[in-house]
Amino acid sequence: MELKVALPVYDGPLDLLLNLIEKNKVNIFDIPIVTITDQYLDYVRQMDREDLSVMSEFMVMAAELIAIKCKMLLPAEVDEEGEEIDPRADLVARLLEYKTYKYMSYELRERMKNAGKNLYKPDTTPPEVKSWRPKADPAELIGDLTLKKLHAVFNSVIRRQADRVDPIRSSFGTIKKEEVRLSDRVIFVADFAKEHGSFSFAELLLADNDRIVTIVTFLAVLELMKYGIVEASQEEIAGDILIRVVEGADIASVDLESDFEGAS
Amino acid sequence: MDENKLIAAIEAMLFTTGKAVKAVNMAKALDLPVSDINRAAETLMHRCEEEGRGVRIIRLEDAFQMTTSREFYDILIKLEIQPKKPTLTEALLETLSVIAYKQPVTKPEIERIRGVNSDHAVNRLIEYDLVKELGRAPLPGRPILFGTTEEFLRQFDVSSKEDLPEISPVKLADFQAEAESEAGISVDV
Amino acid sequence: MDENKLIAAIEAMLFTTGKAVKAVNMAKALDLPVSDINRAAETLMHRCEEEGRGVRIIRLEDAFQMTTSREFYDILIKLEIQPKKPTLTEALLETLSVIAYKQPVTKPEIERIRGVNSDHAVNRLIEYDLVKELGRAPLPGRPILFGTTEEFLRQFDVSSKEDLPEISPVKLADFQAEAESEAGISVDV
Repeated sequence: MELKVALPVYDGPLDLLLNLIEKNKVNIFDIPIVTITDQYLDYVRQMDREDLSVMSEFMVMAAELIAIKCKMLLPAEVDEEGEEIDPRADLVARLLEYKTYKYMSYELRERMKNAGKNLYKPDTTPPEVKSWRPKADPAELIGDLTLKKLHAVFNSVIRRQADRVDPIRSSFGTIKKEEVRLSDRVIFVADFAKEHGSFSFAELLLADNDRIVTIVTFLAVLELMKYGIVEASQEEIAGDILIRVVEGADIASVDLESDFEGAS
Repeated sequence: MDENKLIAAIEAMLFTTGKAVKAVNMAKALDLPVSDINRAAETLMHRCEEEGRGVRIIRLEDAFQMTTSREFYDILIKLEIQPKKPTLTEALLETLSVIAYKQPVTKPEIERIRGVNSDHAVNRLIEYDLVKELGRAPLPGRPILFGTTEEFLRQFDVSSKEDLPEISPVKLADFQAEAESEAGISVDV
Repeated sequence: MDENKLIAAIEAMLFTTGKAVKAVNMAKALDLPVSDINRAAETLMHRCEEEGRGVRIIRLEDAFQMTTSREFYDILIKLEIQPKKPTLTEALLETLSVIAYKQPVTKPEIERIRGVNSDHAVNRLIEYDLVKELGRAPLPGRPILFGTTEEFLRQFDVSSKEDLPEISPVKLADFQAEAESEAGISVDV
């Protein structure tokens, strides 16, 4: 039976390297690359090979170490100012950066120990305070809603109703397939976005609204989000969706016509 | 443990639980006689009152509780309402548009048009003083008729009032006829 | 409103909600400038410390919260108050430290610094409410930017992101010695 030795566990290749450097008590700015590389490879050889993703991270670093070792054997390269380039420089910089954060994490842990002694209190706001509702200010509520907009909303509601219970159409044997193309809606939304910059989903639908158009328009907004042209946010569940053109996004950069050809 | 520290410990216990805590339980936690707890809690109670702090200590049988000083209720309400500012959601806007253009209109009619239950939306619009009850429809069950308020009209341009259907006796009669014929339709469906 | 009453009002709000309350929200509730709130809250903060009360006021960015005084922790847990404390592994702490000091930071950047895949660590930190998404970086692929939460400030005794413990060379040396002794122990085990 093979004797299993419990290997110390490291958080990654950088963690292992730092430990080797500390164990060998060598200067991080002058790493004896041959010794450290050998020890590193030793460790990796003993590692459990089952977790390939972890293993591969250690292997990448092994390759880097071997590359540095080779470069050390060659005549030194020089930079524009004629200074010799130390092949270890990048690795040293990475190790130092990693070390800094690692050590700060110890400091954070200390703080956590202390802060953990703070105890808080559950919210005990009385129910009558919680349920109190403010008197709404109609002026604020109406905001920039105009009668025209209200009428548009009404028309869309009526149209939706007609779609739902259309006594004439429902007596037909077949229902005509509505042609709402995603590409058309993407272009429509993109144009709307170009013109308005920031708008709500409801505004987008005011002009023209039935169920299929709503769904496809929503898909169009998702497409434009995917392209990073617009971003959307929703303050509350079932609230209106606010859509903004992403700063610096170039609508013209997306080949809308060809990308959405046939996608409907 | 000196008196001041004992009082502070009680304060910490009453704060973090937020509930009534039995003196005997505090005594156990502090390993002190109950009489010490009672005395210190009373001192804390008086201190909160004398110094006019935002919190008070109340005694409930053999327990103590930290509570908010009553005088700050109004402020708490103002703090609480900030996140839930009333707004016209899409559902409210839709309902408002149906009421505005179909008034006088009954709730079943609103729901028939919107296709969804509109109790909540109608109640909210009434609360917001945008919609009011106009009376009852001469229909079975005498359902309530809803219409828009003066406040609603004030908020829009007054001159645009003509754009909205007027609530006139003629209109009400029309509505009745309409409702009856609709009732006929709904039987067909 | 005189100063004492203002302080009491703030005390009442912080006590009742038990949560971190933004100075700007308290200002709105009291109809006072934010600077007044900040000043009064600071006064309350000092008063709690000087008088050695059982409660303390902490600052979390632009909010204040009431908490117990740490010295009573041992007594309070005897009252069967279970503080919820996630245990953070080295990997999580390391990731958290990168995010805290580098925020806003993308996952590829975290992974570059740590040299390992950090999906799991970041997800776990989000689950613990210590890290949150801040938005997206204007980079190819629009990667998500991560930063710390209010809960992070609370759990690590930091009053703002700018107030994190400084990275000082002296400390680094101390930690190095510590790390070496820790490494020694782990080898023995």
